[in-house]
Amino acid sequence: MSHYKMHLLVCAGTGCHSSESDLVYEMLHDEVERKGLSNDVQVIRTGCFGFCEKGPIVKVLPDNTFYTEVKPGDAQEIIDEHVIKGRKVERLLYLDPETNEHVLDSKHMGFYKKQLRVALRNCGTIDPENIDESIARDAYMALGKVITEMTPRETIELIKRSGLRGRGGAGFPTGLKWEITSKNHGDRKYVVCNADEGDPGAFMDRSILEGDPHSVLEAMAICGYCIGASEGLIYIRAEYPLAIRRLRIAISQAQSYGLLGENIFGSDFSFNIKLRYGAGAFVCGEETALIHSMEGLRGEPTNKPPFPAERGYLGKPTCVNNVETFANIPVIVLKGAEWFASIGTEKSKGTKVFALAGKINNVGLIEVPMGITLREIIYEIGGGVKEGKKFKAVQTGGPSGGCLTEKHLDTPIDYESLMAAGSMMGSGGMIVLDEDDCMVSVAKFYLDFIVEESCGKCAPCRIGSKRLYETLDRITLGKGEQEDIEILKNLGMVMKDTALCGLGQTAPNPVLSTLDNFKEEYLEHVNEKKCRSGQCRDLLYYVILEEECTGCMACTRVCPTHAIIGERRNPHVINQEVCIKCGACMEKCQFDAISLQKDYPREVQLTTNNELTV
Amino acid sequence: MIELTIDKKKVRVEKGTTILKAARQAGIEIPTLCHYELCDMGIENKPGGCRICVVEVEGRRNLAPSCITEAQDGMVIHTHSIRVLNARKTVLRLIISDHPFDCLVCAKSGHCDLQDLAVQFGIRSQPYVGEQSRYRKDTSPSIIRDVDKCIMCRRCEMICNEVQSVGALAAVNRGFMSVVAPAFEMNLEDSPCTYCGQCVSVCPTGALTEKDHTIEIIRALSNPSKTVVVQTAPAVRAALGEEFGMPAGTLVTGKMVSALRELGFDYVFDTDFSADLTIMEEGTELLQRVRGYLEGDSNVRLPILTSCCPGWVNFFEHNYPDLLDVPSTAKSPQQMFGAIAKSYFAEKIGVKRNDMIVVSVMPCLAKKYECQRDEFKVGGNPDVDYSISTRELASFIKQANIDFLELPDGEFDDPLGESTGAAVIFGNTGGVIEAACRTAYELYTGKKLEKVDFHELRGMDGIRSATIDFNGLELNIGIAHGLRNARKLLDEVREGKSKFHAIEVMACPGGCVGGAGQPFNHGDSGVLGKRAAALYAADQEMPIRKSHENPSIIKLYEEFLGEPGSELAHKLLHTEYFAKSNEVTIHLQG
Amino acid sequence: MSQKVIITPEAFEYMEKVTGTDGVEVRVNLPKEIIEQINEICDSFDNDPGELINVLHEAQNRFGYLPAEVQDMVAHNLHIPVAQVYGVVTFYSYFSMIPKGEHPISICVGTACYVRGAERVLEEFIKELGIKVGETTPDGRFSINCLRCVGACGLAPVVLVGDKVYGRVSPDGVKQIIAEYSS
Amino acid sequence: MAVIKTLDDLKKRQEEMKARVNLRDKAEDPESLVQVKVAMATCGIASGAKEVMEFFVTELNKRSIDAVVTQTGCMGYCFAEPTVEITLPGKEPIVFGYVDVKKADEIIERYIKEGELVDGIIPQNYNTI
Repeated sequence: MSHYKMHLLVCAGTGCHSSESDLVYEMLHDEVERKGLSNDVQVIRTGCFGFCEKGPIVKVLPDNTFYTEVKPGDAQEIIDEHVIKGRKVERLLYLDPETNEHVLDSKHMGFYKKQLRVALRNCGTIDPENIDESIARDAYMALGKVITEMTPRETIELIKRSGLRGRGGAGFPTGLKWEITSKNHGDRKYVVCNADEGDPGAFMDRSILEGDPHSVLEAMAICGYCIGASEGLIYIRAEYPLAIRRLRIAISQAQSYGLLGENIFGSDFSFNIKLRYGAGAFVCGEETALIHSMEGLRGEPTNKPPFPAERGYLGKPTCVNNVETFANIPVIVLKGAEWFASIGTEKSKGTKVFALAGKINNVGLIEVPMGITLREIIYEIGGGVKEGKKFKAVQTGGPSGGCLTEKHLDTPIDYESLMAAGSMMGSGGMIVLDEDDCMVSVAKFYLDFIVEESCGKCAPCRIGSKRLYETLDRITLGKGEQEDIEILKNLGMVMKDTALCGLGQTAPNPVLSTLDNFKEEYLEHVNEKKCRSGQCRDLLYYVILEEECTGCMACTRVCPTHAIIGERRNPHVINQEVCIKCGACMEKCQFDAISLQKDYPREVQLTTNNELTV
Repeated sequence: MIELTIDKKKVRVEKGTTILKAARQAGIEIPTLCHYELCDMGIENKPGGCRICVVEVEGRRNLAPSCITEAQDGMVIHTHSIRVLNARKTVLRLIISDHPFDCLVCAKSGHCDLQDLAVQFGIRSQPYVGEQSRYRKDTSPSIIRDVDKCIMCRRCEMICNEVQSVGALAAVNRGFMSVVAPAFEMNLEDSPCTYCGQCVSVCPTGALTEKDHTIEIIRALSNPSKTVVVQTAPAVRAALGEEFGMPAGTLVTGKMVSALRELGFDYVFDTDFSADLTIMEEGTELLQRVRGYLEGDSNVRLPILTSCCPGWVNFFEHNYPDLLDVPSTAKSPQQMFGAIAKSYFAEKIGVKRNDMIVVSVMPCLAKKYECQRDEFKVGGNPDVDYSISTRELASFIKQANIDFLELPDGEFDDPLGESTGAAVIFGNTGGVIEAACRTAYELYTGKKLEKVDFHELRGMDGIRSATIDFNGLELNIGIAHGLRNARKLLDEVREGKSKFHAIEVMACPGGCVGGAGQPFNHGDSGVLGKRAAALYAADQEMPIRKSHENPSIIKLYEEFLGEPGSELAHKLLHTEYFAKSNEVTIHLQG
Repeated sequence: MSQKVIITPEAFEYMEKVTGTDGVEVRVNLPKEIIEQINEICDSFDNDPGELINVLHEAQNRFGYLPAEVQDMVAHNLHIPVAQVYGVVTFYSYFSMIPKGEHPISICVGTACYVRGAERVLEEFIKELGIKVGETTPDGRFSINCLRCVGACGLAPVVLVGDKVYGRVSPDGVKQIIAEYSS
Repeated sequence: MAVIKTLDDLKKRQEEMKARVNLRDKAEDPESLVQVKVAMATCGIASGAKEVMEFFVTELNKRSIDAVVTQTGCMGYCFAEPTVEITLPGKEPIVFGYVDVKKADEIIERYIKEGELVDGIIPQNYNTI
């Protein structure tokens, strides 16, 4: 077998896939063949590199050249220049937004410098559709070690010692969960992988499944070995066709190698994995709802206890873990609990994958050690706020989370600190907001999501989230009243206290946390009818600039509500009480005398009234 | 046993007890809304959805729903702290904010659990205004669905699926628009609904109510050209008093008769009379089939199934269209009564069929549908014109400002008012088959039955069986109440594995005493037992306790029908069944 | 593997007699080939009611949507009440009882797309096509749907037409996208 | 495809497959490895750089030296082609000129293995890209 001198890794994650990375792959592949380089150059489709902002990505190894926004047409140049002549195609290199210089390799990109890839260790490095590449990168070694050298008890102890906590949201210690499930009796037990990543703006689970499916399959088998289950189920969103395809391939390859199936590694242990599909319900991320969905029912949560560890799928003890949690398991087994526990903070060990999005330069998937500060994430990895705007807040944890503001920039991020700040880890979505974002509107956006995704089983969530949304809507429309703030607070607290499941209990978080951190914005909306970001269109005011207005009367004629008053050749005034903000006057004015302002023009209003009464 | 503290009181309870029940043991009644329980029947609804019953458990992050949270040893619980009260009131206000404000004109006003809670919590203002969920109103012959008033307690869904296995109702949609409805939100009439009405009897609000026919009866009574005849079902007399504040299990037969007379009915008769008639026909059919079977006639279908319960009839028409020849062809007592009243009796008093209005007072909502079935009409004129429930009668009596409690005991009119003890137990599960056994025994053996009470056929277990010795002939009797139980026996019949010769089925748990037209039991299953006991007591006190000894029945055969099972009897007292599931058609309304 | 069958309105004119596994005869307003396909799907999941969601996925893949008659047949085969099937279909947003347009347009309204202006893009599509979210144009060519995060957050706001992804869509670009498909 | 029945089976399989990805493993942390850059512009290829590169790749692997062999563009020493830049971990890069297979062997044995300087070093005043 000849040694490839060069590897071209083409990202085939959903993000890059959406921008024709498949075609890029084919063109590169064809070009390599045409130039007779097939023995020297290997072109591989891999999972996500995380740097989705600038996809499609092509990475050249071993020199770590990082090409961004590669078009199918660029393939020839890459082969001719870089592969054959050894000259990097400069125009495709990542352009550092700060220095405005092309970065020669990924090692020098700020985006990667602070990252530590554990769960994502193989994403973007291997061909996820080829089990051999996974095996070469230690896949199933941990399973083999556990089965041949360790007892279930020892393995559970190892996971417990590592300090790994559930990456799906609440952060329950994984080892403890396994221990409880292993101790509960049942003629059958199940391992369930929760891949129902419904948090809008989070896509780490999908990236892991697309980029490194075997790490999850292996971990599920390890879990099965520990708790005494021989069947695993992956509950995955039907909206992830690529991940589903790769999982199917991975499962069948693992089966044909005997790494899944009967008597794995010649032992008594057998383990099989099946896929179950979600069908578009956020609430199914909640484990009891997920289990009901897998049973063919409406995905409505039920009270805990009993926990799934006691009575889960088909009434049997069931261990539900999320994708990212599972992806950590094999490394912990191979590198040891102590290695893992050395990363992170006192109570939050290891790394966490975040999906960085919103008003940030480097949108993408990042994996960082717990305890990193928000500042490092936003300014060093994320490359700062887009268009040099002012940072306002980061919404973490999606609809269940809250926002972190400037004052939290230097707080080390872990489960506890996020909770303390009124947010939560959630699944790891991180949406960066800048000065143009209205925090009331952001809260409204999340509540809109909750209203749509509430299952409707319990009254506080079914009706409460609707009322929260309506109250926020009133405020953004300028119809808010002082009592509304109290209503939001009380409703929010009661929902937290009384809702049936995690979704409902955390649903008011976006409201409560923005109220906490940006109360003045709420008050401005309510009292001054002002939205400082200008995002609430109903709180913008058409105002005629006295010095520009020629008094041509053109605007008065187009105004459908006769809101514009004024004599010919004298500056006109808009009566804000009557104005419906259609914008017709602004469109008509030839003198740019009409502007949109954020402040309610009280003075103007007064004079208008006076004039009216005269 | 575990010990916990609730509102500073120490309580010792069995492990596994919920906080709600532990509190009850301590004499603390935590308010509930979606929770519903008939513990004797093993019926319980506790989705934990309404969150009214939340309590504060020390050391717990959020409030705990007491109806589904198990009490733990050493728990310290507060059921009325400020935090709890605020949460309860807020949640209650939220529920009310998505509920129509038409309490004054709501059919459920005065019996509404939500209204009661609003009163209990002194809700005087409604700060949460916003959109209310709106749905199409659906009227069927028996049940009206006004699901704007649905609070998603899921009791109806539980009853319809878990208890009755009818599956007409399910939770549909998601979130704010979620509601309990038939498939495709089609009309109940087009669904597999059996009109058993159990959903109505458990609905805490006015979302599910019976179709009220009181006004038609008032019209009939005020029409001088009509002769209005009323019949009252056995179970009504054991429950009507509850609506006037009398304890459950008070038998008010006499007062009921007086009230009906005061309301202006021309003849006050008794469905018990036609119950006796049913036994004559059904008992004869039973013996015929058993004899045929013993003689080796392969065309004979056994077991024979009782057919007096219209919810049950609807159920097998929907679900067992392949078994339509199994049930007895005998009509139900209500319909037998109508058929006899509008033929034999009308002739007797010289009133034309069309000038006679037959009203029934029933513990049942399916009867409203039954009396409208085409096969029970002659030239478009129904044998029974209107059927009202026990609740409707009570309301009618109140509207007519009759002081029910002070009424003297009246007597039923003759001849359709005479009945036996066998008839009055029709109201209980097992009662029909017991009555049939009393008669069939004597008819089959020719001997006098000494032990009239068949205790082996009584009780509240969902499925019961007994073997009755007919002087050497061992008859296997099966009894089911609640349609899920019936389904189990029917599946055995379909598979040819049934060991029974005769099976009695009642759709409602407890039989007619637990019928959907009875006063609401609000989850007190003791009520059903007391009503049943009252009917057995009434049987004891009757001078005649076997249907075939009813003098008016004997006279009816002599004067009019001839023999049980005669041609005329067949024409008037027997019916046929129609398959309902063989056409899956969907009528969607825009 | 049978091919994809489109259930047209005319399909409902048929009436077929089918015998279920319980030996009960049912008549359904669907032609035989569609009934056979539904039976095949249900059989492939052993008519197990626990597989209801997988069965519905498969049926929707095959027929494009889940008309009442299909749900009825599925309920019959799995021996569960059709109300329960309908309850499941209406619970999950992935299932639809309305046929999608020839070119289904999906607008991502996930958070990343939202903060980058997906709402305005959606409004523009609604305005241009004159239909609401979840509806199909009368000529059956387009339908509008919202979805939450396709994971292409780097391209936000994202619009999908069929499988094709359009990234960084601005309200002004909407007309052009529609024009690509209206010939 | 052979079924994996034991942990050793798996390890064997991994050994077989390692070659497929070892380049990627190495690229993750090139600073800790020996880095060999062969100038592979037209001038280099013409003077036999391809064979030299081939030699480095196979021989380093054979001799169990963890190294990354990459190609680079013209280093500007066309007169001395083929040129090769060697970076030992923690050391400054050194460029060798007129490298043929024989020379390459010497570089591996003496400089890379032992750290001894070998003839043919070109003084550097350039930056590679």
